[in-house]
Amino acid sequence: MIEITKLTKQADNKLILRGIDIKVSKGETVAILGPNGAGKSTLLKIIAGLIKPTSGLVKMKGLDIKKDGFEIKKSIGYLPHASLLYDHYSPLENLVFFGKLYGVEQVEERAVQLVKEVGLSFFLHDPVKNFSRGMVQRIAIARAIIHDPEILLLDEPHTGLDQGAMTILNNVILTMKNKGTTTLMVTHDFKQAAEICDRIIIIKNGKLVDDFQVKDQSIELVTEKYARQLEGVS
Amino acid sequence: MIEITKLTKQADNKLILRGIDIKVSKGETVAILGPNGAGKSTLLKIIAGLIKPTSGLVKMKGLDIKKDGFEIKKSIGYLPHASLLYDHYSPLENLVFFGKLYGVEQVEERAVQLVKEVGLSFFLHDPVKNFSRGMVQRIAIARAIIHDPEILLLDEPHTGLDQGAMTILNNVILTMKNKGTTTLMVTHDFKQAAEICDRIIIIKNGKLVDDFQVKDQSIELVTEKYARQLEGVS
Amino acid sequence: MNLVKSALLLAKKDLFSEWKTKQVLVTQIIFASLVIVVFSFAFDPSNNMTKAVIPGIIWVIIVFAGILGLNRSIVSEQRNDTMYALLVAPMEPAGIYLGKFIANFTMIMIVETIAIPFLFLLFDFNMAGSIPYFILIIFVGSFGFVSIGTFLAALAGNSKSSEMLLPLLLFPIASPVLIGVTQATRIVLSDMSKLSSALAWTQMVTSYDVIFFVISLFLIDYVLEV
Amino acid sequence: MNLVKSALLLAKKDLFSEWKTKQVLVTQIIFASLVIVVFSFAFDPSNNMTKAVIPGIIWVIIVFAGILGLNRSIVSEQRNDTMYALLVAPMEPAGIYLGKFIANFTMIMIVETIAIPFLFLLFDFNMAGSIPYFILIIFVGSFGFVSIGTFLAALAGNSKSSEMLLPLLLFPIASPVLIGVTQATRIVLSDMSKLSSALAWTQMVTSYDVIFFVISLFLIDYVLEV
Amino acid sequence: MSMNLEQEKPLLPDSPLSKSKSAYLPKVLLGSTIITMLTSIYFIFLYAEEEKTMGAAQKIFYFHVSSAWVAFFAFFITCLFSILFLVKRQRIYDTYAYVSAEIGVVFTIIVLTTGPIWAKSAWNTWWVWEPRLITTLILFFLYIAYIMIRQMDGVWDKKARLASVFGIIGFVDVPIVFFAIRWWQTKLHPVVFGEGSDQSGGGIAPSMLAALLISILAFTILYAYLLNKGVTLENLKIKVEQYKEKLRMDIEN
Ligand code: HEM
Ligand SMILES: Nc1ncnc2c1ncn2[C@@H]1O[C@H](COP(=O)(O)OP(=O)(O)OP(=O)(O)O)[C@@H](O)[C@H]1O
Ligand SMILES: Nc1ncnc2c1ncn2[C@@H]1O[C@H](COP(=O)(O)OP(=O)(O)OP(=O)(O)O)[C@@H](O)[C@H]1O
Ligand SMILES: [Mg+2]
Ligand SMILES: [Mg+2]
Repeated sequence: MIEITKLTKQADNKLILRGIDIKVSKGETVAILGPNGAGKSTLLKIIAGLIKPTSGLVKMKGLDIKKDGFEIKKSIGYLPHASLLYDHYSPLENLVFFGKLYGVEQVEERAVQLVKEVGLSFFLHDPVKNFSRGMVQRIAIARAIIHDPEILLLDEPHTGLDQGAMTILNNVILTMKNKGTTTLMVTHDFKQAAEICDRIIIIKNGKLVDDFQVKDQSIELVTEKYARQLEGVS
Repeated sequence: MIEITKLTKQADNKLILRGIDIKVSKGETVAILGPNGAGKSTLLKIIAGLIKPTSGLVKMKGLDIKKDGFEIKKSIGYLPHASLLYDHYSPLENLVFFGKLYGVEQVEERAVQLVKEVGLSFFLHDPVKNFSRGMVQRIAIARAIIHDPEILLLDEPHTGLDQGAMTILNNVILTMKNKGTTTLMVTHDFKQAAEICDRIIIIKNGKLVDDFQVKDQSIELVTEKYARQLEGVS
Repeated sequence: MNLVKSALLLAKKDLFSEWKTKQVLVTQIIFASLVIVVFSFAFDPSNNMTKAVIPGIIWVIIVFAGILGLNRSIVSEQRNDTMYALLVAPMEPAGIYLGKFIANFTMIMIVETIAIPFLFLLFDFNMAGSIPYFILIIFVGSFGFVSIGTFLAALAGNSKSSEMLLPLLLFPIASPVLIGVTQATRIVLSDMSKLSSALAWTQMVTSYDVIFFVISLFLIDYVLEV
Repeated sequence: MNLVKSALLLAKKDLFSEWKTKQVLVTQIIFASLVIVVFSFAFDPSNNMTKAVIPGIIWVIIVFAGILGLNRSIVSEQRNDTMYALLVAPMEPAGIYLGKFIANFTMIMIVETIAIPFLFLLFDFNMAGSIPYFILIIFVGSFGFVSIGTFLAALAGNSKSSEMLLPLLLFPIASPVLIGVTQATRIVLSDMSKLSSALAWTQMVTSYDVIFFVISLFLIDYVLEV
Repeated sequence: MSMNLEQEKPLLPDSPLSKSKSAYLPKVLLGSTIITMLTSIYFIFLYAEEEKTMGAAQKIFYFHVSSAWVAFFAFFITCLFSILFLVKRQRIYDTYAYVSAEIGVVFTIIVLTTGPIWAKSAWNTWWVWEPRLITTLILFFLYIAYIMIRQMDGVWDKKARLASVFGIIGFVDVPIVFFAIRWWQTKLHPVVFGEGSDQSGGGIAPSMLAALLISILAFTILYAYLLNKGVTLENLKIKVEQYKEKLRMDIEN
């Protein structure tokens, strides 16, 4: 589904990504772990087509992102650090606008339903600007999945969510996984990573240093592997 | 140390806080838990003196925040959701500026040392705007403690930090605790809460619904109490 | 066509949010009036010479009030990085440009219909020329100004202080349009005998408009790349 | 005094970051030059009559270039909510106002020392009046404009679109200052025989300045409350 | 649910003034407005003598000056209540300041329309750039800006606070408008009361003065009536909002 070869990214003279190769097949749920500043967010931005790589190839659904960017964009759902929501609009208005942009049918129903799913139906018509951090994050998640994307890119999606919302989010990811969605999720939370992902990638210093399958949601395995890779790094 | 009585906060007609009473004595480390939109950040903002309560009394070190705000401000270290850093300044410049503002002596040494402690000495002179989320959060923590505050207010300080940085942060909080610093920490991460705090407060819907001591860093107790309070809330 | 559809969607969103708050429009109109007042005490309008500068003032207020709106139309997409949301959506950059252009153009036309009569009133101006030609020229000039301005606002938006950068980019590039329409306006407002010359100016401006509009549609891809 | 110390610290920070990037200053100066050039198109500088508009132009450029800087000085504290950091620090709001005022005033003085000679050069202006008086008037006028402007920028900063709100607030409130100094400038630049009238204007502006500065120091507490 | 209501009552206090005010005040105000208005119309059109040069057009003078006076007074009240608000922080003061400013804007608009109408017949032009006219126009923009601040997004106390600050500093223009014709040498706008800078006060016939005073009185009472009505209306709006929120909260819990 996603095929990345020899990907590098340079900002000024700083190498952020130094040759990354990943293959993710359809339906997989992959967690990306790594210390701060490793380049995880940058990798996600490149896959989402937001920034261009310095060199290397990114293919999705068999299409090259450079050439068929437009086709690919339709099937990507992207949730970065920022919320990507219009502050003065209500959740409903936000979701309807983005839904229409992606050509979703029966947007209104879908939007109302999504807001309900993330547990904010009560705030359906309030402007987003008054929301608390967790509430914003919930709507941001709804925005990312409004068009039922085939590929889901989540950058620390659990940020600011309370326990209830985390469960909701995990359920959403699992439901989508059952529908065949491929998910890449950056996170620092090993527990969540072990719980919902079948595979874990560790990035350090712009390089892929580990790549393994998780069995039985075992958090110990993750912690151990991570610790082994990051030895000596603060 | 901190004494809050009958605190309420109203935004337009929405009651965010509905009568909160808390007493925190010197040297305590208190975690504030609660679902999204419960009013935790608002409470912290009021204690920091950033917004005025609609009614109620906030006393710190025996002084009323309304009257002696200036005195109190000196001893508060506040870390909100935003980083409060100047984007185009380097960590060093940021810390030196804020250090001087608080009248810290030998600012430069202290700043350099703090940056080292949070593990970013390598980026001492790079502008903050190019930092990744976790790196920014590390500097933001350093900023909040530059003047060795007696009262530390942290709003989800673990956001975006990797495992190494979390350990650093926890150590910092524990060291400061040994020096007699009082800490209030909002978080959604029960594990961290149980690990470093001696007392836990649960806020729901603008009201204080539970307040108990943690023993032996038992995360189970926290989870159980939280679940009991939040029953039926998404 | 998909391009036009998504552009209209975007324009609708902008105009709808403006419709709800009316903030930008009201500000632009008041700003235009205030500029008129500031000019009135900087340059004594009872002096007959200043009548001659009315065409100039018309375009100065369109430019200054316009810049406010142009800048806002891009800056408003930066809060919470919503511009990224548009970029990762299946929408061509040209669609974003077109959408923003439509919204900005609609707004500036509204500002003009209110500010220009007000100006005429305050400066006690007696129309000696032709109103339809005048409207045509205003339309052509605004089109050019807004199409260049939207493009440059997107470019300036990459800077942290875009509201400062935008005028620096916009004045030099839009000056052919502005000089042309000021000349044409002067003629149709006072001296219809030189109408042919006004038409020549209008033609010149129109072709500049078209060229710029097309170039913008092509180059916007590079501007909006992150 | 603590107030002054923290104000100086803040001003130093602003001026230092400006020193590193020179962004705002350069923009202001280029902007001022562009306005001058635009005016030289609008009013034919070889025409002798246009000499009369020079005092007006001087103040128009100070106002428009100044607004850019005023707005930025407050908006720059909003990214990452650094304004909150200042507010939770042991620093009185009056200190923030004073610090911002000092930084803004320094910058506008620099802009003026560059832009005004440039204007005189372009318009081939021969000073007939008194330079010391002229400098005094520029100083008094800028002081008033910046002190009012800094205060209102802080006020407008509460709005999402402060760069639009600021001129709406600033023009009307600053207009007595602007009218006064324009009149005074006109006199000292051309007709020294009416010096006493110029001094009366200057006096009027000075008292307005002082009143406003003091009022601002008191009221800023209410403005900067979150 | 009912317990909830009990608890929240002290937090949403009823506006003190709306209750304590007796219900007959608006009626009295309305009645006296009508009476004084009719009297002033009688005085203006039948009692006062006609001006020699301008004739009937001069009748507009009474409306012109009265509404200018009311506008000034309204802005004075705004300033006063703004100060009160900043000191006491009670919503009712803010409501008064706001409503008064709105009324002031309306009367400024009346001045700005009667003026040019009169000017067209007296000076043969709609508008001239002359100190009083400029300062009046600026006064108008000042209070438009005041209203713009109220339209900002945010919670009411923030908006009220900022608007109050602006209401206080905005008031400086009012004396300037008043003294404009007395300080500057004006070519056109007449000075009637007091000394002008180049002409002494023009003076006025006693019958005209009587008519003027009565129409000023009428306009002032009208202002009081409007203020009262406006504040009542605003208070109702606030109440409705509060009940809505209460309802919402009851549903929520
Ligand atoms: C064109 C717009 C005009 C505006 C904006 C305007 C504005 C004002 C204002 C604000 C006042 C109240 C000042 C006060 O109470 O002292 C005033 C008073 C007055 N206006 Fe006008 N005016 C205009 C035109 C005229 C014209 C055309 C005339 C007559 C030729 C006129 C005659 C007067 C007189 C006699 C007074 C009372 C003078 C005094 O206060 O001593 N105004 N005007
Ligand atoms: N525009 C830029 N110029 C220079 N360096 C940059 C730029 N953008 C990012 N970087 C650097 O690239 C590195 C990787 O950043 P990135 O945001 O991808 O980290 P991350 O893995 O997401 O970290 P975190 O877990 O803290 O979010 C960082 O060291 C950062 O300083
Ligand atoms: N200016 C405002 N106007 C209206 N409502 C507001 C405003 N600010 C905050 N709120 C509301 O107050 C409630 C509490 O917000 P707060 O930010 O304190 O929540 P929180 O407990 O920190 O939540 P989170 O865990 O998601 O950060 C939210 O429901 C929010 O919508
Ligand atoms: Mg990241
Ligand atoms: Mg919060």
